[in-house]
Amino acid sequence: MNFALDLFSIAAIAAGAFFFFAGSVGLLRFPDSLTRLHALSKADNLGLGLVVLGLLPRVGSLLDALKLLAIWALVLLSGAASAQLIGRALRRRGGDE
Amino acid sequence: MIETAAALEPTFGGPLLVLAILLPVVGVLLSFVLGGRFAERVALALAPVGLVLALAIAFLVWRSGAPVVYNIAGLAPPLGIALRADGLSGVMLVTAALIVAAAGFYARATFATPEGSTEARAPFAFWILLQGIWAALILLFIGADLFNLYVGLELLTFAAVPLVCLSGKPETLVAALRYLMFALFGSVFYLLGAALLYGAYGTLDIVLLSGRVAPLPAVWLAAGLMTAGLLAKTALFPLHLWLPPAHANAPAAASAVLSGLVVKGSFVVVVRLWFYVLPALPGDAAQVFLGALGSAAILFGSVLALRQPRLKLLIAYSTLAQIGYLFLIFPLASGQHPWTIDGWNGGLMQTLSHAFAKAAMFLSAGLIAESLGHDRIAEFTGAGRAMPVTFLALGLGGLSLMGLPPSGGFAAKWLLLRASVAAGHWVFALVLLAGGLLAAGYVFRILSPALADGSLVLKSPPQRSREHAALALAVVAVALGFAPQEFFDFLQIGRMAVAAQP
Amino acid sequence: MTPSTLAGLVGAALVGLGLYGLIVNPQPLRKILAFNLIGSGVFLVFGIVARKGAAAGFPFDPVPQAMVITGIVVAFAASALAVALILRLHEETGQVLLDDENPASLPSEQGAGK
Amino acid sequence: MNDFLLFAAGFILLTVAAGLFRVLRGPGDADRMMAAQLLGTGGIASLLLIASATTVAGVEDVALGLALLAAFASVAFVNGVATDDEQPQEAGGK
Amino acid sequence: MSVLQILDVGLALLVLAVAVWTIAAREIFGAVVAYVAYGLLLAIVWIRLFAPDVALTEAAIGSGVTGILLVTSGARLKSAGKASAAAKPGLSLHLSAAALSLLAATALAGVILALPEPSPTLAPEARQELAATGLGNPVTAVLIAWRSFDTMLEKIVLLLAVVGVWSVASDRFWGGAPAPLGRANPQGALLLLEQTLVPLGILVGVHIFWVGANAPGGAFQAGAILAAMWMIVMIARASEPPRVNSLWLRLALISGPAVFIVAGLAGIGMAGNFFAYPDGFAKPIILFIEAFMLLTIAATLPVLVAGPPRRSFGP
Repeated sequence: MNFALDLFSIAAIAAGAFFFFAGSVGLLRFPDSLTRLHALSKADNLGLGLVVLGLLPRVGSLLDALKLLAIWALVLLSGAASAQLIGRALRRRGGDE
Repeated sequence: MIETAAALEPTFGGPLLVLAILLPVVGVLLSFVLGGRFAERVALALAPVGLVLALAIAFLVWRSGAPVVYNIAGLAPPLGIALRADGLSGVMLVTAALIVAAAGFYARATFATPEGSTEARAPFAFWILLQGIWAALILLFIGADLFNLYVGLELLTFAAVPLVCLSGKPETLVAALRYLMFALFGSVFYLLGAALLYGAYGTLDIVLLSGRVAPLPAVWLAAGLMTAGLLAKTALFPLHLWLPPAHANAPAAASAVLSGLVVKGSFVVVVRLWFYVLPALPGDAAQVFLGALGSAAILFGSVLALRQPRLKLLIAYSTLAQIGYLFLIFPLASGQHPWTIDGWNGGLMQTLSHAFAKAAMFLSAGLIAESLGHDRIAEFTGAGRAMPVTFLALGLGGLSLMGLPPSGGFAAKWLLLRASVAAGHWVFALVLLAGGLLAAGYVFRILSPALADGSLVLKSPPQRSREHAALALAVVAVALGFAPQEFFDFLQIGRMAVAAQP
Repeated sequence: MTPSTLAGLVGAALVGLGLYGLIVNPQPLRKILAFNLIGSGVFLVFGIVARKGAAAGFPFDPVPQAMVITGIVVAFAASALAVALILRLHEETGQVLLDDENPASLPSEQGAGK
Repeated sequence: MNDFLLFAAGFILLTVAAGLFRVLRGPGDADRMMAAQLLGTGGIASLLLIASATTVAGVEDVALGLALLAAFASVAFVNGVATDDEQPQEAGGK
Repeated sequence: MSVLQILDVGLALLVLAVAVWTIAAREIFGAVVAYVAYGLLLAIVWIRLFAPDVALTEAAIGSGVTGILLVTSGARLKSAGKASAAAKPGLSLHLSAAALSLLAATALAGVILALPEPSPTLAPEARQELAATGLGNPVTAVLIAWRSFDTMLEKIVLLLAVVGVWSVASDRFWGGAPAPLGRANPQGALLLLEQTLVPLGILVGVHIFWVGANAPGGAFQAGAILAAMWMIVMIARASEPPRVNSLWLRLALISGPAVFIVAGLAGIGMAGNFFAYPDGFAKPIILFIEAFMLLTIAATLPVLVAGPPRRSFGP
């Protein structure tokens, strides 16, 4: 049982790390700001979500588990909003950057 | 060490130390909430109470002949914070209370809330900041924990810097910003030194540290960092760049407090550091170096003061020189020599007499600038006759700066001279004499046109009561020259360099 | 090399770096950033002292940690005061440099006597 | 298992650090903000991983605070840039 | 070398690299973004030093709130910065500054490596006294019980900073309000954040305050988080910076130190010493003081960021 949970953790965290990797690559390689924004918001939210998922079996209490989920929710919320804000700012400037 | 154990025990009257700090702190809070005219009323009402508290503490120190000690929350150091008042604290507390009261009395005319408005910007800020400076100084004079002193130093910075630019003119803003940068640099270096001392000894209490310090690299580096930081705050040459514009551009009442008291706050902390925390260090070379910087400051500041066209700038540059004298205390009062008593007394006497003399001169300069509409020295012809009391205060302050008898400045310089001759530090003796001559030169530069015959139309005559505030301070500066032997014995109370001697 | 030693070295480097920035950067806002770097370096020194003082079941000595918290708050207040001065200076004169031969302070020689 | 968590934390830090290259290069302010955002999320992830491996008490609360502040920083950045754009209009409207 | 050590070294290098960028960046905005990122990385370093209380404070105040302060003012200065960036210090200054900094850093590093280990500590004394306070978090005990005098005076420092910031206003605006923090027409996303993130944030802030007695957290950290939430509300223009002569604002700004002093004075009657807490009542009194400190910090930080009054009217 423990082994299975560990395996689950490892798989989820590894997948999360991969999404971070993908996000960074996107940020570095994509040609313009809007597509970079796209890469960023998809990748980092999924990345953190998978890491949180992987850590869930390791927490001590229900409250800690809730906190982990809340962290993810907060990052999702702020990520979505700030992506929107940055996108608007870019469009106002003509997206020429 | 019996001395150390005794210095850690709370004594009778210790609660007064907390009250002395809390009084202006409560004043700040009340003034902030009530605002408007209440800020002024609170500050002026608390000044005499604070003076009584300061006198009471000094009296207790004098009567017991030993420091007054209080452990906050009843928790002894190292985990708790102690407050300790000795002879040095006693005289500085009284000095601060007197000068703050005089400056406040003087400032009523400048910083009154105008009729018809409930609150105005400059008065609101001035009265709160004045009390803030006062609280910070009291803390610096009686604090016994190096981190608590850090908070005190920051309190002083935050209260002093905005005073410089109360007028809002661009040049005052530049001066305030430069002052802030130097002060912040000073605090952060001081804090770094404190961190190293804590890392080496696990306490920041002055008495506990003094029993533990040994000449380790960490202690040397901490001493160097803290000293450098404090010198920047005290404006000792060559870290003085910020002082002349800041002190010359501030409103007169603020300049009096800044020049007379604020630089002494960080100076007292340097004294605590070298004479109370680090007497165990074989620091002769460092002490002589501080004395050499002081000497350079005396000559440099005096020469520049001679060349200033404006009165307030001249007085500000003279502060640079007079700060230099303070630092002669380090080579002349350290170690275990017979002359160190003279060196210590001379250094403290200089601290006190300069505080009163300089505050008196800045208040007078403010009156002159208001009455003449300018402070260009070359155009003072006949001013002495038009406003005699003001120039009397200015002249008496100048007398003390020159070190002519009878004055506190004379007593200070005489003691320092005697100590440097006894110690064989001939260079310091020569600098003391040269500094006196240069001071005579710049004081003469102010007074000679003013006393010359000439007709002068005042824009407005100076207010009698304000002239008297300046004169009272100048008289105290002179009267210090008549201090009896008991006064000098008082200054020695709790001097740890002596206590630490076998 | 323990994490606390490493953090101490980082702290030392940050102090040096901030000092350099404080001296060479003419823009006051950048000076504030540099000052904050020095500050965090100093706090790290407190931090390693606290960590090395682990005892009695505490993984750290709480006293230096509390000092850091006080220090951080004070450093923020300092930044805020400096920023207010800089912005006001900018409003008054349009200039933001502190170290050039201050054009803003020239009028003082003639004007302050008023 | 702990080594794996730490390895993952290091890997995530490394990749987002590479993203930080954007902060260095820009070209626009928006790119800088995105890089900071990525670093924020990655930092929280590695913080959680490190905490899980080294058992420091109370780290969840720290991460919770960081998550809130990451959002706050983005808002502040966007606002700071936008204020700059609109300053003339604001001044004219008053 | 274990994985953990490699991670530590990598983290240290990363912190230094971002710090270098903060100093070297050509534009102020880039430098500020780097500084905020730096604060985040530093928070991880603090976790590695077993200092979660500091980590939270550093992230919240050291980088978060300082970041918004600098980014707001940087935006206001941006036009000026371009115009007057000409004055570059000379090479000799660069070299001497570099030499001085290198010397300072090297000496410091040498001394730090030579510090005694295990170093002298107050942890045993703290352990012994902690029981009397009823608290579980020794850092909170240091701040509010044993070195409470420092903490109270530090609140006065904050208050004087507020007076200093306000004092640079124009006379005609005195009594009015600072300029709005946000733009005239906030966007939808900002409103969404204001409506969802802020309530969550307040919840988190209250939680961090509450656990602070026994776990990492407390008035400083929670106050900073609440302050950040209030600033988001102001950026979204759902509320405006208050007038400087508002009595409520002024009461909020002094309530922390005022309650602290009242409790401190009461200590002499109840426990025989200033700032001492009577046995058995220490924890409730400490929490009571902390609640007002929370209010004061949450009010002070945004007021400092908002700056001096710039309008003669206000909300």
